[in-house]
Amino acid sequence: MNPGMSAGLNSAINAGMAPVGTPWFFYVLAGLAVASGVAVITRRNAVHSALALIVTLLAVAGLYLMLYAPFVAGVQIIVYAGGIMVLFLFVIMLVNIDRSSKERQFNRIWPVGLAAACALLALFVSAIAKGKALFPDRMITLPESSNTQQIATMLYGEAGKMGQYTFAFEIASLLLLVAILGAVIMTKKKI
Amino acid sequence: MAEITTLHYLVVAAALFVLGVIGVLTRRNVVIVLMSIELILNAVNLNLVAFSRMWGNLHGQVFAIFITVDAAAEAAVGLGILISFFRNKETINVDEIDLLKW
Amino acid sequence: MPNFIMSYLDPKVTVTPGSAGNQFWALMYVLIIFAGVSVAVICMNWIERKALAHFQVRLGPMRVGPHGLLQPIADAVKLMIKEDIIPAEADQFVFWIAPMIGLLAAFTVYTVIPFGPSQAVSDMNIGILFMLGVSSLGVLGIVVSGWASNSHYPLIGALRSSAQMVSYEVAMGLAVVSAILMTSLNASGTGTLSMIGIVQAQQQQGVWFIFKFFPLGFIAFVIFAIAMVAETNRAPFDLAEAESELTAGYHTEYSGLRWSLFMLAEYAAMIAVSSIAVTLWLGGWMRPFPNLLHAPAWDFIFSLFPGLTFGGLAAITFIEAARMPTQSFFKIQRIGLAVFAALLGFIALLLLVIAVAGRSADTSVAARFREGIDYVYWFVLKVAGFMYLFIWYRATWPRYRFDQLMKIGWKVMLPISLGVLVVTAIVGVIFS
Amino acid sequence: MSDRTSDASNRAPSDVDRSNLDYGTPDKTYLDSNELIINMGPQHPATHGVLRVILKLDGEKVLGTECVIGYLHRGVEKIAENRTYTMFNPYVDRMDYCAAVSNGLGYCEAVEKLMNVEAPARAKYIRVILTELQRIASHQLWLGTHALDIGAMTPLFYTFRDREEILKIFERYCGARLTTHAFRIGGCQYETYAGFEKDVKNFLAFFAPKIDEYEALLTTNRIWLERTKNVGVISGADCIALGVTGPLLRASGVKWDLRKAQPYAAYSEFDFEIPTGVNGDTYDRYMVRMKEMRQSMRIIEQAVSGIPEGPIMGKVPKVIKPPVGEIYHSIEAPKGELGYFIVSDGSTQPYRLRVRPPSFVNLQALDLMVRGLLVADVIAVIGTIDIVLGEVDR
Repeated sequence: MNPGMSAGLNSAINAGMAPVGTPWFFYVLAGLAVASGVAVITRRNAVHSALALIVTLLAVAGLYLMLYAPFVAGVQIIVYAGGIMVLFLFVIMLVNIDRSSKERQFNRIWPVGLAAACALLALFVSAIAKGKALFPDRMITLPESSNTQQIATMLYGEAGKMGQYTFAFEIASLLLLVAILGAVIMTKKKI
Repeated sequence: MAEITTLHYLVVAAALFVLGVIGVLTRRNVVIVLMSIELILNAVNLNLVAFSRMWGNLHGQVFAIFITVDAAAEAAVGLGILISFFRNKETINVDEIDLLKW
Repeated sequence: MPNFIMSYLDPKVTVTPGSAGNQFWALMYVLIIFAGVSVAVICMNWIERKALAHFQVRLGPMRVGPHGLLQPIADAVKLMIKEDIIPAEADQFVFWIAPMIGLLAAFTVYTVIPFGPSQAVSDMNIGILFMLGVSSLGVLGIVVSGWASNSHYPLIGALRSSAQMVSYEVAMGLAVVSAILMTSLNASGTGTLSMIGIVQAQQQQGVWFIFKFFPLGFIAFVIFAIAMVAETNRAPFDLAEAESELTAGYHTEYSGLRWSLFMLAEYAAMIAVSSIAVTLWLGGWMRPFPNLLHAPAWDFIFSLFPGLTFGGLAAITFIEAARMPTQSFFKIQRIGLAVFAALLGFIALLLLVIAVAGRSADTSVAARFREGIDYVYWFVLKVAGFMYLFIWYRATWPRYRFDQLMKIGWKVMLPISLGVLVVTAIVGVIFS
Repeated sequence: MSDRTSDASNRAPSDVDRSNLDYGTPDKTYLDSNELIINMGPQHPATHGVLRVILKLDGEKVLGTECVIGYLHRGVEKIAENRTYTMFNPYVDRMDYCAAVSNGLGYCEAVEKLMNVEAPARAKYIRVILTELQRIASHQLWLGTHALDIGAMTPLFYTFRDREEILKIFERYCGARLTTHAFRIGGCQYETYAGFEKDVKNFLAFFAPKIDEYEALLTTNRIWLERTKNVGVISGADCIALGVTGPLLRASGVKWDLRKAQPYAAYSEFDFEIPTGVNGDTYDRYMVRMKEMRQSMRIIEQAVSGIPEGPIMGKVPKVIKPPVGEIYHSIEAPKGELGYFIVSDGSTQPYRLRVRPPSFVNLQALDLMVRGLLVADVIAVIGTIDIVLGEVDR
């Protein structure tokens, strides 16, 4: 990157140029994420659910941006919203949607499931309430402009040196390969 | 308005996680169950990234990327299973998947 | 004048309004870009119809306004007052929202397109990633519209286009990566994803990436140029809306304003992907030979180009007005064309005045204006070249079949782009 | 409709299993055992009129087709029974309205043969010139629409621009451009206008570079090759079994042209070749038609330079009353063998008139040609068969 450029950026950020309206942005995005999350699990029609999930994903990507994680946000948009959700919509179109949206939507043990989820919620609430003091009041500012480089350094390492996560990264690529093979084998009628 | 702290993000993540769990445990439609799993993974990712900012290093973000990779693999395989299942049984309801073979 | 307006006109500011936190100018840029893209789509509509007509030995629109200049406006009015039909069996909500998704995706991309080093809404440090991601959201609108129409032809069109766009994104992404790789060939060894940073890297290395490591950059560029045609569903890859096969593909059931939103999104997406190509390989806003012909005199000569272009257009329009038939029927048209020519001439004069006034490399507002006009002019000129290519393709080539399209995407483009990426990396390591 | 297809299926080669043409219920999905049924036409931009093709698809793969025809049925054959021979003559123009002159030639020659009269030599030459011009015009129309179906827009406008010149010659000759009614039983109604030869020669000079222009756009175009090579392959044996004639038959390697096989009009006096293909695919059919246009130009050139003087009308009575009997006469129309079977009961009206339209018979091959191909190929194959629905439905 152009040194003058990044210097300008950093100076702009360090000059106390706090991102504007942060609380508002946060509440809007969080509300959007949770509301469309509710829509995901309650819609009868799977396409509506998928659209709601896309909204959730984009809102979460916005939250990542607010957390100074632009690269993760970009990956979220490309992989999740652009890739995985298209796959979901593709499959929804292939399977018979008309019939299943007229049927019963929840399985018979739904009270049990709901109870378990409520128990989980209670656990979360108590954990958050108890551990509240652990968290600092102010969040620190990460260097946004070098975010990608830092992640790359962790994944691939510096010149001539393996990074902290290089091995895990290779394993992940293997995982993807296996997933590709698995998906092909499972969906093909005759191999 | 108060400043947004890590805690705020954790609350959102917890809400998304619980919503995902509810979806997985109660819905019949496999597609929606898979989408609920994506919700859960996103909640986890949000947590990781929030912690990453709290501690001031990027390990959380790297983990979030790994989880995204995992989610892609899971979606591909899950939907592949779904299609081959649908082809054989002509249903996509979880509670009708009750045989180990067909 | 308030400080927040003047501050950005200060030549010392070298960052985009978004990065400088200047919300007023960011808003202004958003409005200018939105209006500009809409106008560009309207112009593109007219030019495509005229150019296509002249390719095909016909005249194209001639009735509405002189040489059909008002035809796009007439079309827009017609589409707006047309009845908005939603099929009875369609999913109303999804049917309603589908065109919006495509349009939003197409327009959001423009927030990171750099028309100049500081002439952009914002300079995201993940700019190119953001662009690819958001432009890939456009496929959602197409898929969902095909499904919501509840009809066979749109469904097939939607399935086709989703498969097509997802496949070509892979080759496109790899080609982009090989260009990004070239940005890291500097002293510090770090590249950039920022759109502005990419152009500045080309400036520093003194070469457009299309000519870097010839022919590697060129191959990557060609891969991108093919993939972007497929990505925008244009001929010869317009299978999603193949009118001879699927009547109109995914927007068969759409009419009126909603249909025009699809068209708007398509043309906006065309301009957006062309902008990516220009930014990555053709030096973005840079004028030809910025390093070789580097002197104030050369700067001045090149800064005359915008004015001369408009002057040329005005001259052509004047000649056309003079060549109009002399019947009284054409009188109004002739006057209209002459007024249009006068308008173009006025713009040309204005641009020339700015170029002359800002010729000294001082820090006056005029110099800043002249610089900005130069940047935007060269950028738009390059994009316009791509737009012409889109029309040319459409006039020349038959349409690919679906399996052939997929074969090309996966078996030809993907291996080549992967190979180019690897070779670029190796060559980059060797030569730096 | 079903009778007709089952008729065709009885004659179809046995390697295609037609017994499974069960179209099921369209509600089901199409993942594995269930197929997608698509109704292509009668209102579809690429079915060349009002052809309706019911496609059974697996994804995009065509499992079977059924043609539903009759949307343009006007009862031409029945009309013939209620008109005198002379009155019926204009009706034949309305069958293949893209090649009206050829239709008229076939009808007039059939009635002449029935009455045992012969048109004078000059009339025959005029007939050959106009019919060959019509063949070029018909192939031009085919080329433009076929290319448009495959996605190339531009050739359509080029061919229509050049077809205009032919129509202008028709217009000057007989006053009509499309449904010309150029010939009469026993010869021609009109003497050639002053400058007819010059016009035709000018056209030949004008048109020769234009064919090269079409070929420059398409013949070596990579996408065109990919879209047409090995698409809609049909063997010569299958063609013969299905009764397919014309360029389709010749593209499959069978050298059969009625102009050579049983010469009519003045064709025996001209020197020309029968272009044939090898593979019987869409590309070969394209090449055969392109070559045919060049051969037609050759014929026209010879005919125009050798046109004899003399009368243009043979010795035909005022009231045409053929003797009792029946006749089958066929000519090589642009689309294939166009036959007229006329049964005469000695009155002024035919007792029964039956037309053997090339488009209708050739359309039978559609199902055989598109099985296993994709939807896009169906369009290409419909285009390459070169149907005119006016002729299919009559």
